[in-house]
Amino acid sequence: MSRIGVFVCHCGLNIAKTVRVSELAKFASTLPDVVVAKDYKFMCSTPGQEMIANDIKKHKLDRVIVSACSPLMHEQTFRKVLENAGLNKYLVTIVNIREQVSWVTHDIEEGTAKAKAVLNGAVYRARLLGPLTSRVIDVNDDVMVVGAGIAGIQASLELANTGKKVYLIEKNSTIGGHMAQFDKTFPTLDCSACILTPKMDAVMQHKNITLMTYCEVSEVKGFVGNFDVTVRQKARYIDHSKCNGCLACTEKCPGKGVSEWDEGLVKRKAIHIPFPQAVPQRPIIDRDACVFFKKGKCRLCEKVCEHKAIDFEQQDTFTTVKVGAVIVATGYDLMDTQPLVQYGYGKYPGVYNALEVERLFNSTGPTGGKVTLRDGKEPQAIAILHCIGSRDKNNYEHCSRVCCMYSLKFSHLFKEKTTADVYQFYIDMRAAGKGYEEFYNRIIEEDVKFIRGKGARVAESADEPGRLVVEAEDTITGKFVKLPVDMVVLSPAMIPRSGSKEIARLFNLSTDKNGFFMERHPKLAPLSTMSEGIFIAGVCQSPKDIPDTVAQANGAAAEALTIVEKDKMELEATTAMVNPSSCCACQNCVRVCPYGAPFFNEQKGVSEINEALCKGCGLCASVCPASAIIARHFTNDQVLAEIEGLMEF
Amino acid sequence: MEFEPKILGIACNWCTYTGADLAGTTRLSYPQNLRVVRVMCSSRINPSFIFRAFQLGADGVLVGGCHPGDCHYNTGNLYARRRLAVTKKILEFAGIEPERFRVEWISASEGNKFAEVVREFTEQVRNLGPQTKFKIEREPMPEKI
Amino acid sequence: MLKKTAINKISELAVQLMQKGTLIAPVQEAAGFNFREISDAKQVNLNFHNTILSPKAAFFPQMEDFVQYQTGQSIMEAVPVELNVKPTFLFGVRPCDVKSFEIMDIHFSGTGVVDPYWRARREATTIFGYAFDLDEPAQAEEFYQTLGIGAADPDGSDIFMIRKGETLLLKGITPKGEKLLTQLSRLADGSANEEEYFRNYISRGRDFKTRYTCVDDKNIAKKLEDIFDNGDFWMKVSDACLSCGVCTFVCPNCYCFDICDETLFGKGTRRRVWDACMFTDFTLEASGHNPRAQVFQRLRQKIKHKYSYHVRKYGVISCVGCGRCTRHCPVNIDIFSIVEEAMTV
Amino acid sequence: MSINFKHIEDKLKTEAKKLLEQGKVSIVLAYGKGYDDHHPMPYVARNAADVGNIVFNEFCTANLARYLVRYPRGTKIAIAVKAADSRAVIQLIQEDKIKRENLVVLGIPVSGMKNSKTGEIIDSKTTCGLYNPVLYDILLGKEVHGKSVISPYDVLAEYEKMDKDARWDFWKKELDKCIRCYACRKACPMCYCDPCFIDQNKPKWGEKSPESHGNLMYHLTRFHHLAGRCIDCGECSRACPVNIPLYLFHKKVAKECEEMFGQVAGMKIEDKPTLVNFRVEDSDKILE
Repeated sequence: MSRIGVFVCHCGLNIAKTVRVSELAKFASTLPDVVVAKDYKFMCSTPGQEMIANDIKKHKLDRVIVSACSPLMHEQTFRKVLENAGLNKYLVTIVNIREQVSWVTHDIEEGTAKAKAVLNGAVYRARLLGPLTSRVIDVNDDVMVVGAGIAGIQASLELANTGKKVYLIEKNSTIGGHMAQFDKTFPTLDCSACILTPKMDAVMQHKNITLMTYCEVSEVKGFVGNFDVTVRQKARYIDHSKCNGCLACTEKCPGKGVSEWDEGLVKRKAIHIPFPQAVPQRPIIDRDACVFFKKGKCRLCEKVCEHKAIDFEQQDTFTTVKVGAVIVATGYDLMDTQPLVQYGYGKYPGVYNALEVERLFNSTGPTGGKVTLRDGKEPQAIAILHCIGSRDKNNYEHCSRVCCMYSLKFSHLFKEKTTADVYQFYIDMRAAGKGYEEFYNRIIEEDVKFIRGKGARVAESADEPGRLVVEAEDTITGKFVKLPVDMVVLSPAMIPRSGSKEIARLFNLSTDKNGFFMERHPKLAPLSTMSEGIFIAGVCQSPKDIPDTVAQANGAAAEALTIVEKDKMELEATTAMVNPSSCCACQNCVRVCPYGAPFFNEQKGVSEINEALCKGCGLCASVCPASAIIARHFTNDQVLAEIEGLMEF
Repeated sequence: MEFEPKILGIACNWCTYTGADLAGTTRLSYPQNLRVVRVMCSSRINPSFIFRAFQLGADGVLVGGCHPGDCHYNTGNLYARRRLAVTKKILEFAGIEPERFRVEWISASEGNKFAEVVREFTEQVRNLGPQTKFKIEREPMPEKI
Repeated sequence: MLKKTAINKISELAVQLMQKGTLIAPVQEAAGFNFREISDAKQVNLNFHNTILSPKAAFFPQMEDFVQYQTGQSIMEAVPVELNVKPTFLFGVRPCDVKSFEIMDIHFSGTGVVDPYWRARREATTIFGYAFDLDEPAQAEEFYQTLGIGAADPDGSDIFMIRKGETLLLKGITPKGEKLLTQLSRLADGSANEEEYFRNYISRGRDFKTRYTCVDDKNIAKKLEDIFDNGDFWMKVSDACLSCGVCTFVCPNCYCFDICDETLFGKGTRRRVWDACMFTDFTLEASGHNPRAQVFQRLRQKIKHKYSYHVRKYGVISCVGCGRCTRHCPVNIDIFSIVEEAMTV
Repeated sequence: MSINFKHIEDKLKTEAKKLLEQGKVSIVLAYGKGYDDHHPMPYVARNAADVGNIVFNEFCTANLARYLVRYPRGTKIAIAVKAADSRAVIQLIQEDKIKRENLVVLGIPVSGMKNSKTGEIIDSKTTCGLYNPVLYDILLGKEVHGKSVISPYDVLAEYEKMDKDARWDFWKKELDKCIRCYACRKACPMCYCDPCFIDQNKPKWGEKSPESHGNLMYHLTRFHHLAGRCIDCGECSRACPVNIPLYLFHKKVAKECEEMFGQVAGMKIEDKPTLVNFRVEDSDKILE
């Protein structure tokens, strides 16, 4: 037998206009176990809260029902009230008579009747509620950062500077990410390498950062505060503990592979470092390009290596790292534009994608910084096509956000390095960022030709063999444009890095329809995810420029810090548990849980739930045929009782 | 008097319940026949809740969850989809009009859709008339009580 | 006084009984015959060997409402459900089943604690016993003769009935039965010849063989007690047992029940429903401990209760050999085969 | 198509004896003599001497897979299975109730089995209608060729075309007969929960007394629990003392599951039970 207090809020006229609140309170007082029922103008106000607190004491209440706005609004407020009054905070029930009753009807009769029905449901449920205890767990104070582009580097450095130990995981053999491929950055046109390489070096030198390059996350276990992340160190075939980075091996190597770093524009050695400033300065062997791996003999590198660092027998190794929080900053890829056959990428040598062009500008790039076409000639006319695959309902609906600006940057650099005419084919020019509009204005002054119209097709010129023709509709003049050019630059959609699906699976992240990781809340929690303790930063969340990425990285570092700064943390109490005497060992719970919280205890022959992993969704409880699983706060009997209460009137 | 159906709604906390709140915040009116139970995820819904709701006198049951792929718990609603599909087939073979049971994916931003679904479903159930097959007839209590 | 009626006129007799009170008689259903309260006299059908469910439900229905209550108020209010028993005629009960009522009386009124529901129904009921057809061999599952019950035993019946071709002979056995017979105008008087037939039939019934030869029930009780701890034996005989409740629910002598509260919208009924010692949760304690967690323990309990404990306590086996448990066991377990096997251990 | 039962019985005995003597298994689940030839019983042979008690005839219908979960995990068991029974074994392996390596499956290809209570021939009307076991280590006898002329779902046509009110009347009448002896769930190889949901007091899913609504709750929920798991052996219906045609409902649910999810229960060891599984590409159409 419980003692329930019911508190009906007027919410000014928000509720009182379409629900007769005093009648509702009177009705409540007739319901089973209700010992006091009151209505008040603003229950969430200080006097309202005091009234509840006083009544809890005066009437020895052990359940409180607040009939007011949505629980998503004020549940926490009233939980506090109970806690302060010495009651377990889970004993409050919020009845939503504003958002789901008073605001959705104009009829006071209807409103009052529905409010009674839903209140009755709450009374039925409240009688079966029980106190719940939040659990406190120890927190590991290290952090893992996955992805060592500018976001990962920045976040790692920030965390490391606060004294936290950071494990920085990078899939490639060097850190730096896409930013290291750029020549200049918009809108300031400062040299990308000049601002990035000091940071890369700082990572290398930092005593609190454990850099793990050429590594991938292979398994994630555990939960916020206590993750066990298994990392696979891919075989480099070089023992980095012996290698001193003299790079003598790379000179002799006869194997030829495609340079990922230069976007495939040139070849590189089988044993290589991706680029001169790579961090760490230690080579790896590309197995697919290595003559020894392909033909069984060569081993030239082995002969020249004085430190005996070459090891053809090397295998992948696995290490498990314990951390309290994880920042995922896996970045992006450009969309493969080859399937968009109308643009002729991969078919016409004169068609480039944006990253290739970045490399053409760069002094460490395939052309040494000279802008020449694949045949070595300098282009006379260049077209830059915006929004290839993005802002396109047939491919990716999202705007990749940075293309307008880098296209302007390209225009500037083309103008600087060639005598070519530069044309921009754009839908809208988006220059919303600090100094961006100014940059745009500056480029307009530089004799770049802007054609408002999306490039529709790139074809071979019929008149001038070897040249290309860009077709588009100029939406300002309404005329159809056919423009002969030598070079076409495509600005493809930015999409999540290959392998992000796997990352999403490993860390239990949701993704949006394009595969970008979902933030917990688009506005108020843009860096946290639905997986507690996992944060996201940079383009893996959505396309953004370097300043935004760095800002996010700093933010994510701060968020991670709020977790690992504490020794202990409290976990939500609304988790599931197994009643072992009812468990039929069907292991359905183990099969369905998205978080791996239930596990089968062979010894006892029953399932158990690791409550620290449990998020309280209740899926296990509904697939448990024997009703052995109790989803706390949403137990079967509580839900059934609520349904019964809702259906009574 | 016109028949006013009782409709049980079971809504997931993150999408449909929030969407229902949004319908309220934007003052969309819809029929007051729906009474909502909030659960954390549509996958929490045990098929027996639905059988029981009909026994307790529900004329219709509306389940709302996140759109497939958008589940707050990643995959909960994908399990729910299968389980509820089977529930519907069972109701149908037992002789309950399948139109009395409906599952809708309504996101937190779809207040409009929520209101629209409730209007449409209420109308549909109203046209079907009272659900008497599963309903447990309350036995009259002796005078003294 | 012997009365008679044509078998094809039974419905007329039924109509008359229905005017006097409630008639419970065998009716044919999809799965076989069962005793049901008759609403249409034409339903009464005596062309049966025996019913699926025993007639015990006439006195001990599967559900019996005791009180109705309302929860949630400061004082829980409850009112007893009134027992409204009309004169009842239980028609066509086989002799072994009639015997079962006597054994059940021990529990419901013979031990000092009287079950008012059982007694009221028992007192209001006139039993029409009905002899087995002696020209048809006993079924393999039956062993009433083993337990000393004749196929045409009139003991315990108020009126006893024997079928002679297309004629049904009825004879009053108790004063209550005799009195009733005089009131049933639809019945004709039996001839002296038929009187003779009736007497002979009863004595022929005593020699009517069922599957087993007679055994000494006292020895069974003793033997079963001795082998209580013989786990191998009990394990072996219960290997096939599914632990369902069929045997106990069809048994005329199983009387275990559970008390259930069925509440809806705060209003509820406290009722008694049949329970079965074969169910896992029959002995499940609130602590979670279950003294009979295993199938063999439950089957052992069931057999020993009927053939050993009951004998020791009340001097009679709690079984009438009707064979229902064997006949309806999903896996063909035969209770008396187990008893016989136990005797050889 | 005549089955040599004596031959199967002999082979069953030989194999059981071998397995027990070689210590490959500690028990053999088979059939033994009942109180007469028409009523054989499930029988557990624990040593070579027990093997002589094994019988096999057309009345050996019981699905022995039901007993597998009774023994401690890891017990080495040999089990005699007919077609549907082998599907139950597969399903139990899928559900990790038993391990394949702990089993020796003695497959029995057979047709024309008879219900020991009624003497009726059991065919695809009440069962899945397969003749040959889907999974076995040793096949006792020859595979039966040919296929049942009617599909196991043919029997549903009559009920599917019924008006929904008529169908409700039909089920209400049938389920009202239920006396809650729970023979159905106890005979079912897939119903291994103990306690069953209906035995729970908290929550109380349905009325415990044998009344319409409690019966409805028990059976509908049970149908749901067996969705995608029922292997259509028909044991529930044969066990039922009041002849409720439970197999009809189970078949219907199985049919729908097959159509919606493209998977048949108990056919492949590597399958995952359908209702604790999903595919992203499951269509919302299944909810219509």
